Amino acid sequence: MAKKRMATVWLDGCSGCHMSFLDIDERLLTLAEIADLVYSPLVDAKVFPENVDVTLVEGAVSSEEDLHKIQMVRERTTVLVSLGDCAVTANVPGMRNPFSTKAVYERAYRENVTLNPGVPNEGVPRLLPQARPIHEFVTVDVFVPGCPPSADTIFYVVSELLAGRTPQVGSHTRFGA
Amino acid sequence: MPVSLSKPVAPSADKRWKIVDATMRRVGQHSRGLIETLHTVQEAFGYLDETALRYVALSLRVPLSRAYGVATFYHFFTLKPAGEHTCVICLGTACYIKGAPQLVDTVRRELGITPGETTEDGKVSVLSARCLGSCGLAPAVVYDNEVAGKVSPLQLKEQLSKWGRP
Amino acid sequence: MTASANVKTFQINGRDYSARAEETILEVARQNGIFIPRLCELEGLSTVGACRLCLVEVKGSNRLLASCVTRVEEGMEVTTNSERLERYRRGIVELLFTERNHVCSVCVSNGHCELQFLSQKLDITHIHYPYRFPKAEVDASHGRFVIDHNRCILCNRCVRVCDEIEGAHTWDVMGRGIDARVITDLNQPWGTSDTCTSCGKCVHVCPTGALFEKGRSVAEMEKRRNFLPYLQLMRGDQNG
Amino acid sequence: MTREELEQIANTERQSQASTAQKLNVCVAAGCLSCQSQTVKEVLEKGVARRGLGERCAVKGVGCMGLCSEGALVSVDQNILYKRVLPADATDMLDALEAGRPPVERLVCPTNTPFFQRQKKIVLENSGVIDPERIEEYIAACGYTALVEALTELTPAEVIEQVTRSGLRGRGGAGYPTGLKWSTVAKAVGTQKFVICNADEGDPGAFMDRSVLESDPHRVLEGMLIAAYAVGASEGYIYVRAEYPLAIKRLKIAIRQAEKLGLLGSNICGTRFNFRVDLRLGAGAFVCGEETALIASIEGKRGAPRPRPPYPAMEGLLGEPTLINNVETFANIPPILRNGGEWFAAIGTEKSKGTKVFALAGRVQNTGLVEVPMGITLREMVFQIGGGVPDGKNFKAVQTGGPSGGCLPAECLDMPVDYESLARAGSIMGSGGMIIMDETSCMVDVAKYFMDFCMTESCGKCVPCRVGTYQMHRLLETITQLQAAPKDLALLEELCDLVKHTSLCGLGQSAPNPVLSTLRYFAEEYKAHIERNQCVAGVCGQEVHV
Repeated sequence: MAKKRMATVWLDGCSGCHMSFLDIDERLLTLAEIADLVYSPLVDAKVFPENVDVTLVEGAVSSEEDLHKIQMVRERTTVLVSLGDCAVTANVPGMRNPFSTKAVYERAYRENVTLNPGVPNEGVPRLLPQARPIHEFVTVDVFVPGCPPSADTIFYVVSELLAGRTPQVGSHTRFGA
Repeated sequence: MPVSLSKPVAPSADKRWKIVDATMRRVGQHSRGLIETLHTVQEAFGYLDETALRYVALSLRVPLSRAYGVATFYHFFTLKPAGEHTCVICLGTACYIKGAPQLVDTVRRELGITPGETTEDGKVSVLSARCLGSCGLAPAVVYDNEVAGKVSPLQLKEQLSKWGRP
Repeated sequence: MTASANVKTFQINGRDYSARAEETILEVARQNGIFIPRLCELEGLSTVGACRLCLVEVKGSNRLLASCVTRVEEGMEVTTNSERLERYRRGIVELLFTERNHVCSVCVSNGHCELQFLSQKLDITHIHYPYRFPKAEVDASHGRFVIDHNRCILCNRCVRVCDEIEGAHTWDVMGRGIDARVITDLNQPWGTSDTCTSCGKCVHVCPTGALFEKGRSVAEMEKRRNFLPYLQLMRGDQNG
Repeated sequence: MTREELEQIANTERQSQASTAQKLNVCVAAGCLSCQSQTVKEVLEKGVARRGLGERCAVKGVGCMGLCSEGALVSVDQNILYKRVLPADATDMLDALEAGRPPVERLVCPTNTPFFQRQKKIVLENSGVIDPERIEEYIAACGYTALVEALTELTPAEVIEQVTRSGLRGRGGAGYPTGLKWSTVAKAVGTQKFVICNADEGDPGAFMDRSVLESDPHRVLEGMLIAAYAVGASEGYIYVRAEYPLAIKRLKIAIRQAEKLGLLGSNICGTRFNFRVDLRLGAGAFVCGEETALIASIEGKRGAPRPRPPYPAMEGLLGEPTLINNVETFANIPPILRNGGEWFAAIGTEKSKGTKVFALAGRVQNTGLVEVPMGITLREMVFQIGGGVPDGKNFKAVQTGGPSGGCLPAECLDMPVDYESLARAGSIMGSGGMIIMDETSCMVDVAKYFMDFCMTESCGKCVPCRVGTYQMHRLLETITQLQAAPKDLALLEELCDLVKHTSLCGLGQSAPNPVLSTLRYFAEEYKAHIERNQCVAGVCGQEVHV
């Protein structure tokens, strides 16, 4: 049987979900036997490839770049997994949502900055008005809430998916878990 | 909290408190008379401020938070003074399909406010009504208690600019 | 009236039960270990039938009935769980999540929250209605407690416990519809309230992290409600 | 007050009316008042006095004549109707009158049209005929005879029997049988009972109750008195919108007059029956039309409904048995008692008896107030009585039942207007607002309008209504901004189902109706908005309104 093609994507999140993924420890080797990690912040690939079987997405959709990325990922992925509370609920990145982006920029680049305060106008993707969960932009196949979801949960979900089964997520994790 | 059984004293010597007191007597100083009393306060003072709410609540032995909850539940009550002039745009169904939204737009363009707000200079308050019951005259607007029927955005604009002048 | 006339026999989920006539479906279900979700109801407080999570099907009624306010009747056939009820309950819990900013991961009640618990119990892994992300205040003016409106679900328990048990009636609800929120006294900072006795009952009946004790960090706030059945028991003795 | 005394008042009044040969009745109900009818009346009065016509000519203010779009209306001797009368027209009118010339042609409003001919007036029989501020005129028009007869000759059970036999159903919207409601309250046990008149007319586009209260307030009082006698109540409230100052003023006058004549108070008509009525002003909350919310409001609380049962008939105001009926329901009672239940039951259809007052408004030639027998078709309502759609536009929909009702398309026009037919078609009778829409109205926008209304009026107590109406409104907004995706429509339908079946009170349970009915009959419009970013009516997509 051909190896499955797997990817992970990091949008607006703290990378904690990726850390939790790495926490599956030696079971990484088990996964490596059945799947190739074809794209991830953890590997070298620069471009998200075509024909990915399973993609785990961490983080909310917060900027124009995130939006562009998630749409591309969706097109090239069979099973899209919304991984962690930021992807599922917008979570902490969403806490800026009651405020205007202008206020957010001011806060981040002026009020809290002592050296050369100023809002950058290049090199940083433009913020969307609000950070929102990814399923509001693209169809998501599996939701795995948790902040972060435990390593066990992630391993369970990924191995079920790679085996072609539908994981029963609800009993393994919850919002804020 | 110290519980005082004596009747609270009116907040000031303003004669209008006598009218309020009369209403409270009429309702038997009972908490059931809260809404009736608030109507009287609003009629006498134009709005319900904290002083009035506190006085009425203590007099009728209604918890403060309940008085505030009631005052904000009913949209007829306002906690802020109204402008010199008021303009009520009817948003009943008949008015809506006959052009009330354009009147709201006109207000927004001309005064920069939406229904429920008062201009910064305190000249004009704009309100919306659920239905004035003057559907035969749709769209209807009430300028300072005078109902005007079949109002066009232009007519509204003229009236507003008339008020805006010193 | 004879004692037997005050006892009703009826069915819940196809099994026979009997109860006193004044008991509600929810009470009987709870006594018999049948789980019916609810967020506004709390033993010891009056019932308001507001959260709509405890809706059940009753044979012969075309409406769903709130089990917290529906008394048992002779021959009643109650269904507490069905695909339809499950769907509606999920919908209601999801609506609550969209209404304010429930960020479980950074909540003092994480792991001890009734809303979060229900989301898991109902197998909700995401909210498919759009979030509202309103601006909501946090009032930390009180010496010991905090109200975080981001996490309030307007269950009204604080209002009821303060009025019915403590007798202070510091809390109430202002405004209406989606703009409604709980207030202390004349919508003033909690710390400036003259009527609050700082008893903390409101904090402990709150189903979420909206009301909590100062000095608690994420997941540290556990609610204690022992006082409610105790008070209820004492009052029952007095009346009986 | 005895029957003889009542007759005497009636006779004196009739004689005084007969002594003036010509009667100029000026409509001073709210619609015409905003067309300067008060000034018209004053100018006419002055003119009559100046010309010395006082002997043979009387000017008086009367209630609503119905054709509100043509105000100010003035009738002469009940057979000539002048429309669009301005104060300046008074001279011409009086000239014609004085010289015995034919009426002033340019002002004459033909009354041989279906608008007037197709109506059957029971509730409105005195509207536009009597001076609402004089009890004598009501008495001269057989007023209070039903009360006196009930008190002196009928037992409470016999009164209820007549009402039951009449088949009258609640005119507030839901159509609950009135006789059944009365007998429930009559049988209920309590230390005291209450009768409440629900005059918190809240549907946008409905002004029937206001008109009845402004035009014939005593009729409502008499209905309440009879009800109180029948169910054994001694206290009553009229819960009326604070937005109706004229109705409030006239009710106050009416109550004072009735008290003075001993028709309200203790030992009414020399019997042991006591009844007191007080007004309670609503304060701008649509939800207070719901019985339990209305009771909470009368008790001085937030108008939040509570779950039923217990129904107000068993546990209502202050926990006591309470009868709540709408203005129009009470207004039907005196004629039912005067003429007997069978007389009333002979009018209308099998299940919907009597007449119904409708407020016709929107894109229709004749806007105003009409009373028609139940069972009339929508087509007759719109095209005959209403005179059709003006400006050469095409009919698109008729909305009944306000925010709890629905929009019915052309294919429903031949449907009879009765409780069951309207419900089957996805709308409701409601309190009687009937808004006609033409092709310039976008049905998605109309649905959004009603959802905005329900969202703003939701009391916020129960979750599905509080948050569900917000979510539905947001989705409708997205659709009307031409930015929705097909999945949004599915979400909308799902929310309709949720809110309809799980909300605590009628407001929430019926809030999805305008959406459901437009989805049912105008699905194509939703599709055009979503799939082709197109609004055929040309309403949507521009600046966001309201």
